[in-house]
Amino acid sequence: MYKFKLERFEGPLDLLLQLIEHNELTITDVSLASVTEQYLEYLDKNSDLRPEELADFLVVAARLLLLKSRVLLPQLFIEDEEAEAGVDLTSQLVLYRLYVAAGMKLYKQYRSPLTCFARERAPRSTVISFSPPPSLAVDHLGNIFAVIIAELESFVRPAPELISRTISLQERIRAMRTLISSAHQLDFRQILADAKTRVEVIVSFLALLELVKQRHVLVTQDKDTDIILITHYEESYVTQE
Amino acid sequence: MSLKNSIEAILFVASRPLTIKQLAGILETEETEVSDAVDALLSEYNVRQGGVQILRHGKELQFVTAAECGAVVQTFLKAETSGELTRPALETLSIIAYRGPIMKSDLEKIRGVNCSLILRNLMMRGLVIAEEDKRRLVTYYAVSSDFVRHLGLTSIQDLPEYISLHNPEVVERLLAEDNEQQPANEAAEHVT
Amino acid sequence: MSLKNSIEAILFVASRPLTIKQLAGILETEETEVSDAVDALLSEYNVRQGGVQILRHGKELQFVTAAECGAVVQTFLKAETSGELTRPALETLSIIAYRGPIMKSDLEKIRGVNCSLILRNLMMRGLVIAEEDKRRLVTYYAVSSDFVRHLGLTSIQDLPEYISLHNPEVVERLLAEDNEQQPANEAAEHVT
Repeated sequence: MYKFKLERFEGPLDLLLQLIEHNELTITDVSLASVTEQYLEYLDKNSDLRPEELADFLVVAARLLLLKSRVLLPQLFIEDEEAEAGVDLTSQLVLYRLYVAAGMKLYKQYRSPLTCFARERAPRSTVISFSPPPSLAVDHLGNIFAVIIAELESFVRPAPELISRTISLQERIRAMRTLISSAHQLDFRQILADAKTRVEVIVSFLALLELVKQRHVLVTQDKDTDIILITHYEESYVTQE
Repeated sequence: MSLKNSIEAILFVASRPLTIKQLAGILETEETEVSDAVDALLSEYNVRQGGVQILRHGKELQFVTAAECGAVVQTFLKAETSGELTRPALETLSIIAYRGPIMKSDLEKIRGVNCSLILRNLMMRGLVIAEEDKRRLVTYYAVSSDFVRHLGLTSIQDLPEYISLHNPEVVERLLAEDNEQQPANEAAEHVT
Repeated sequence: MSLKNSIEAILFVASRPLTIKQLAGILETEETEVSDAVDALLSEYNVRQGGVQILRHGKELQFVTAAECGAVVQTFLKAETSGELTRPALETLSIIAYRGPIMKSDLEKIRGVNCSLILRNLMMRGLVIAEEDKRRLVTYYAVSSDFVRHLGLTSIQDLPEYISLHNPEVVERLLAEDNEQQPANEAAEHVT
């Protein structure tokens, strides 16, 4: 398989777009599904992504996995769920591409000598005459600066919530993969047990579907108990085909 | 002394963008009257197509030189060429230019990434401005008059393909057409 | 691109009167041609009788506001440099007071928006002064001694809470953070 050259991407959509273009595909659900693996591979190899960055990449990873499973197992999805989960990644990417292309033209126009110049005020007309604001009191300045500092606090400090959420999401995708490839047999409920959010449930489920697709695991459901069991796919099964 | 002439004179000496509200304040006149006079002034300049034009961006008005004279004026002023823009900056500016004024959340929906830092960066460079809608407690982002000027435009609506890239409904239709050309694909239901 | 428009654009941005000879030099054109174009331009402005006119004084040409608008222009210029400060201007002034002397880039990092116009206005009002560090080719901004005196202080350090507000940790961190990323300003933008 051709190794996609790993660069720094501006964001998940940029990465997706470049994967699509690199594979000479048009933007469709099917083509997006087909580059899912390459996308995940990029995430795996770039563990140095900052938490803020990673969160955005992971959200799209989850949407990609969902989209892929919809392509593979359309019978599992009804219209409502698609809309709810916001999986319309294809439309978003088409829209995004429109603005990326427009941006390229914008840049040419921005750098071209066709510029409108504003009039700079004549230096000699700017006679400096001291005119302080009439009602400014001395402690007013400190109060204003204190407000600015307070606002900076929220901007400069990283949001701990975001970081923990990102880590848990990333860990879940990774954990699912290793867990299933190492364990002999697993109860799917175990995996879902400590999923804290709906996104985590979705991600877990999607990671599972992905592994089924890649023939890493076999999923069976007990008719009476409804328990979903995950078994490692034996070599023997593969050769039977 | 006509109101139109007064507005013209003030815009000339201001050498920075002024809003109709500011003009009305200085001239102690109703905003609607100022607005009418501004419209008349703009259409005069539009018809004339001279070396000086009036840029109108959002609420702001500013006298600028015509884009066609850009090279000559640049040489005369020994002005530097417009600065570099990185890809994320360009991407963000393009969306804001075509769809602005736009909320941060809508911008993020299109870009698929958190845009707080890039917005701050673009605002520091004076390329983007934030406007607060105080009633609705929402902040909208738009490109600055300076950026419009650097594009050699007197109105952001003069951008190529402005209508199709600004109007979501038309964009949606374009997307639908785009997808029709790819039969294997399930049509995009809606544009986010 | 017409010669007449180019002349108009250059006269407009020039902050000083220009002669036909100078214009011919800038535009690399024969003086007779420039002279003809100037005549055409002047008659256009004469016919129009707008708020802006071109004054011909001896050999010199210059854009001026119409005499009838003189009073209004004076009012505007005076209003611009007197009265209360806007909130953004007050913010800028307070940062310069407590953090100064400060570079424009640091000031903008703290405020998160471009401060060029505000700085110009504060300087015109004599509240802020620019000091150039010629060795490092950087300009620092500080409040003027007039302003310090106006506040009733003998030194800016006498401002209330000066010690704690002069270098709050969060500001230090913000500026340090950005400086780390300085070699590639893109780094900050890559995050988004």
